[in-house]
Amino acid sequence: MMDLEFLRNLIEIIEDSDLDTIELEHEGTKIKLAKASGKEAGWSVNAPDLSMKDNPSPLVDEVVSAETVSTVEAETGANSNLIEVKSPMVGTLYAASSPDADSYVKVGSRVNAGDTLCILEAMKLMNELEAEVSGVIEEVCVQNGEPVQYGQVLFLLNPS
Amino acid sequence: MMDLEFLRNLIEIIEDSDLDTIELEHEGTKIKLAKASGKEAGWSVNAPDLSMKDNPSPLVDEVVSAETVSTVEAETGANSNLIEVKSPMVGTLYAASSPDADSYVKVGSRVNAGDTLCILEAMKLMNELEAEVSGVIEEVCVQNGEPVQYGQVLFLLNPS
Amino acid sequence: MIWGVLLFKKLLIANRGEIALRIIRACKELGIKTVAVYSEADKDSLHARFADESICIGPNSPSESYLDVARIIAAVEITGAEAIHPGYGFLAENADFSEICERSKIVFIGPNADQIEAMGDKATARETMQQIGVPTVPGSDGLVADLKDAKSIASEIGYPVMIKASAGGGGKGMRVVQNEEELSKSFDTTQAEAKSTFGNSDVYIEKYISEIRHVEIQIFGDSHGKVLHLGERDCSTQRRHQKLIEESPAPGMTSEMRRQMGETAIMAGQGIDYVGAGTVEFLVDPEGNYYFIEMNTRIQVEHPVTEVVTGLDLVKEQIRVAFGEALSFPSGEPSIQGHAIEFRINAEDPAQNFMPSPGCVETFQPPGGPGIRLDTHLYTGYQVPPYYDSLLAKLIVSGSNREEAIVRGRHALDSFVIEGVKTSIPFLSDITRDDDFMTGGVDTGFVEKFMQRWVKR
Amino acid sequence: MIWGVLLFKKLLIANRGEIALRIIRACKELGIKTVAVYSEADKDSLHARFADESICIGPNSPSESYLDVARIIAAVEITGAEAIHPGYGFLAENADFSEICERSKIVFIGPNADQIEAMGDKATARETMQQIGVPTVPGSDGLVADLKDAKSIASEIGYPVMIKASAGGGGKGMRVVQNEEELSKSFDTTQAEAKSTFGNSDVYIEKYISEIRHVEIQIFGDSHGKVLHLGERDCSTQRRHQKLIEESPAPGMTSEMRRQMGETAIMAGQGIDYVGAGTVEFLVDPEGNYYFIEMNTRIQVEHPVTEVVTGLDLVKEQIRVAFGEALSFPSGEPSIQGHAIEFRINAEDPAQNFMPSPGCVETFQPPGGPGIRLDTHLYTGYQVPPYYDSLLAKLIVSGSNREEAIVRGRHALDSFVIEGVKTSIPFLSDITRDDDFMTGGVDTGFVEKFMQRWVKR
Repeated sequence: MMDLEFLRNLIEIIEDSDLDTIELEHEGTKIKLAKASGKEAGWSVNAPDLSMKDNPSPLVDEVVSAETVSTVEAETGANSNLIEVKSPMVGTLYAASSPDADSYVKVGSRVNAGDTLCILEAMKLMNELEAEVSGVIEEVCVQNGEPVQYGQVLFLLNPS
Repeated sequence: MMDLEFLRNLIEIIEDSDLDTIELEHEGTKIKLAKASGKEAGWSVNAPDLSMKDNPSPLVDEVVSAETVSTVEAETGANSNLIEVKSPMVGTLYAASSPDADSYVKVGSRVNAGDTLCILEAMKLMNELEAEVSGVIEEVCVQNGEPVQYGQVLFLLNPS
Repeated sequence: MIWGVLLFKKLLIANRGEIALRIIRACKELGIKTVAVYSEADKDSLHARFADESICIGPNSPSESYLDVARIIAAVEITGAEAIHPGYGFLAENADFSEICERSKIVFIGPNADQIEAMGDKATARETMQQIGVPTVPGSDGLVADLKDAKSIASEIGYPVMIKASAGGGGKGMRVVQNEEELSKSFDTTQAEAKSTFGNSDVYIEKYISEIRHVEIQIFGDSHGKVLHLGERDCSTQRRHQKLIEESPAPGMTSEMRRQMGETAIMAGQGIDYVGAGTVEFLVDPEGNYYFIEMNTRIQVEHPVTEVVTGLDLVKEQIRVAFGEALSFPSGEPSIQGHAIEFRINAEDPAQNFMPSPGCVETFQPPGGPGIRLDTHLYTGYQVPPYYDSLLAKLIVSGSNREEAIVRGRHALDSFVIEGVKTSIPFLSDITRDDDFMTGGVDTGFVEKFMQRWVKR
Repeated sequence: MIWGVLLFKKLLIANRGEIALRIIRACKELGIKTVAVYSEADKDSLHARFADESICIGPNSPSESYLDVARIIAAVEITGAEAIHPGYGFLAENADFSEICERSKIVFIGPNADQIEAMGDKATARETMQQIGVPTVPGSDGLVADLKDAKSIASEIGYPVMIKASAGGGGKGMRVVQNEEELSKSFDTTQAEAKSTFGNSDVYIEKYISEIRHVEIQIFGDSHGKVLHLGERDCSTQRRHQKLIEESPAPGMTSEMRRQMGETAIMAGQGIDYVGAGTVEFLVDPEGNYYFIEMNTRIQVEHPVTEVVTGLDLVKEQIRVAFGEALSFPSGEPSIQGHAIEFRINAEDPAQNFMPSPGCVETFQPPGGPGIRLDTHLYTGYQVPPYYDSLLAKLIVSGSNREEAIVRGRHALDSFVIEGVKTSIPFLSDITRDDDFMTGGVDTGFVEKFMQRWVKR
């Protein structure tokens, strides 16, 4: 029969991983390993649901976001301490105090806690978003004039 | 027959793991192990479904059967080569040729291939069920006059 | 507190899938205990789970399970059921089975052997109908013996003509020929095919009418001599004579035409002293002329369409009528409310020429909300076996008019998630967006034309 | 091919759960793009998935998401929606919200601030109704200032009486007292509770009538001055003033009584120039006298019951009427077909005094077949959040009569599988087997009595 040590190793591998299923076929030998967790809510991502065709589905965003984060982590290598600055409200982001003014911050800007990062407008009210910690702006995730949701990541900030 | 030691090891492996299912196919041998917890179709067993209250549900039988088999294996110890004699039809089982006659077989009876084990009646036709191999009757699973389904186990026979 | 009249105590359902579940539901509502029979392939199916008792009757093959009369009668014997509901397909229109039930003192929920035979053979049915004055498509009066006969009849009624196997049905055993040369080529082949497929080489000839619509009338007879009709269903949206979409009322149907066709269908039923649910199928040409084609002596797959617009429960009605009760609804023209459309959702891949797609239903998330009815035996984790027909679900949508029903159906199809097997859902959804279909009054050639556009997308 | 009149291009749904899905379905059928708003707890919910656009507006707490006017208006601004449908609950009867929408040139699908205010305060509503001649329950004409006033009114109308918070609703803020001693004890407490719960200590006093039934009339007004009614719903099966089961027609309702109550309800609507869907709630005593209690200026949870028996789509009607269209159905008495019953399925454990039971829906297998409608946001794997109300699904069953609908509901409940969270399904199923319920005409005290039997089982 088959090498059980190999199978144990395989199970360790699947348990330590985020995989759902492992299927192997080798010289007439087939192995399929499946995890209990699997299914839940996963269908919506692949759903052949025409109603979602032109829908920038938040669930898809959500699922993808996990990858986005890990991508960032991978890219930034040693430095994985980036802080996500999220929107505390729904509204429109303005990068500067007026159409003619310079942006409050751009990639590479050094900010101190309390500095204005951008303006968020909702119901004609302008709300200044301030940095909570000091650091350097590593990424600007939303462009001037774009709408933002609650909890949306606006900036990646490297604290210092 | 299959190497039981291997199977036991395999069960240990799945029981100690978070896996739901293991399926193996090797040189014409197929193994599929699924944990009782497994989602697929499992809901009917626990379903708070009043409609099933007085239903001797075949699904429940089916799910339980995996355990039943292992119980049998445990009880019979070294001898796990028992043959299940199954009903080839739907009908009523008669243990003897007439109400006054002795049963064809009982526990401990030695039978030869071709010996009558019981009579199965359907649509007024009496069908003699013959032993396919010789051996000793280890268990009589259905009593005289009881209805049987297709595929139902009628006797356990220890071949020799 | 117990309601209703006592009927049968126990009923066996000689079928599987959604129709078996449908019958179980009717029985539960009537207070009748149910016995399901199932093949080994169906051991985890809902009909086996939801019935009060379930009996495994054989292996996967239909011929050794759902089509095996002896096994089903044996299951009745060991469970003590008083009646059998055959559903549709399998043994539903098997005269021998009906007769064996009768001899065994089991109530068969359907017509007797004579009535099944009168309608089972198409050439005989045609003659029977002509005798009682029901219009039929011009063609051979009875069977056509050989090619010489066929040629003389075809030249008399004019090409194109259709050669049809007398024992055929469901779109099988028919061939259209455009001229005498094609007739010469096809006649023997059709006879040979009929022999090998149906065990009977008898064929007959009919005029082939293009731009035809398929409209059927639901009738119901009771054992007190009354036969009534419940309006029509338009089943013109067919692919190779397999219905895909059915609706009621038929687009363009007038109440006068419904009355006329209804009366004709009642005449057909009365002509054979029909008891139970029956469907009289007609072809309707663009001028509104209608011709009898066949009568189905069973509940139809598409019966829910009629249930929705009439508010009646046809399966419960079948059971009550088989018990000897009188029809529960009044004589006269039926009261039709709103519009209903049924979409047949099959385990087929429309992109691969509707190749069957058995397998595991990994996700099953049905649509809901107003005007949505779903008849299905699916659940998440269900294994669609490869041994039986590919019907997974019937989605029946209704609205106050045809437009509302179509739009509702479109969005219900779009939010219906079945994963693990390919289904006809995307194809049906696209049909609901098609101008010809939306305008209404498509003929039986519509799907072929639509498919040519669809495949090219 | 495009059907129908063009309405709003884009509509935002300021709600969650089944009603948000219900509104999305209506919009899809009307060709209106939808914007869903959702809290972080609802990021995987179907309303966020099925809408054309979805906006996260805040954290789990309703006050920072679905109840936060500024966040919802901001979501309208960034998506360019022209209209807001508030569903029921949350901001549906918030006059400020309606006014802010009006000022922001956003169409609020519901009445204007004045109409909401006229009906939002119960004492004011009562006065308004008395002025236009609608019968009300005997009680204080307006607010009761202090215990002395309360005593004199109570002795005038006779005990038992009910002390009700003017701003209360949904069963909260009301207390029954049997005599003057109890009144003395309870009056100040009720005022204090009203203050802490609703921010308003105003109370009034009404005669408490036992063996009362709760019957409400669905009305609809358009902007062309027409107000019509669509028959009644009986909502007497309540637990602590929370409706569990609703049905139409009401048991024992006569067409004469329906006409009378309908006319009274129309009068109530006309009295405030009402536009949109509204519900006028009445108490009906055993002699058939009826008294206005309140008017809800929104779509009700139980609206599908009326949809099923009238064949109309009330949510689509709301949207069309808000756009300025005239009512789509004719004047005069509504045409009611068959009988419909709604069962509210909540994430609650009936055996643990209906304790909420949030958690993961590990299995979701809905019932189907004839006469079954299901409005739900559930799916297998859905996490029921603990932050919002416990409604999981509305099962609406229909039949040609009440008996058929009840039996159908019973079996639909029994075949409805929800695992992972406790639900009210078994409790509702047992109610469908109860003699008093089956006989019909239960009063609002039924559930309390039933529960005593039920708990002892």
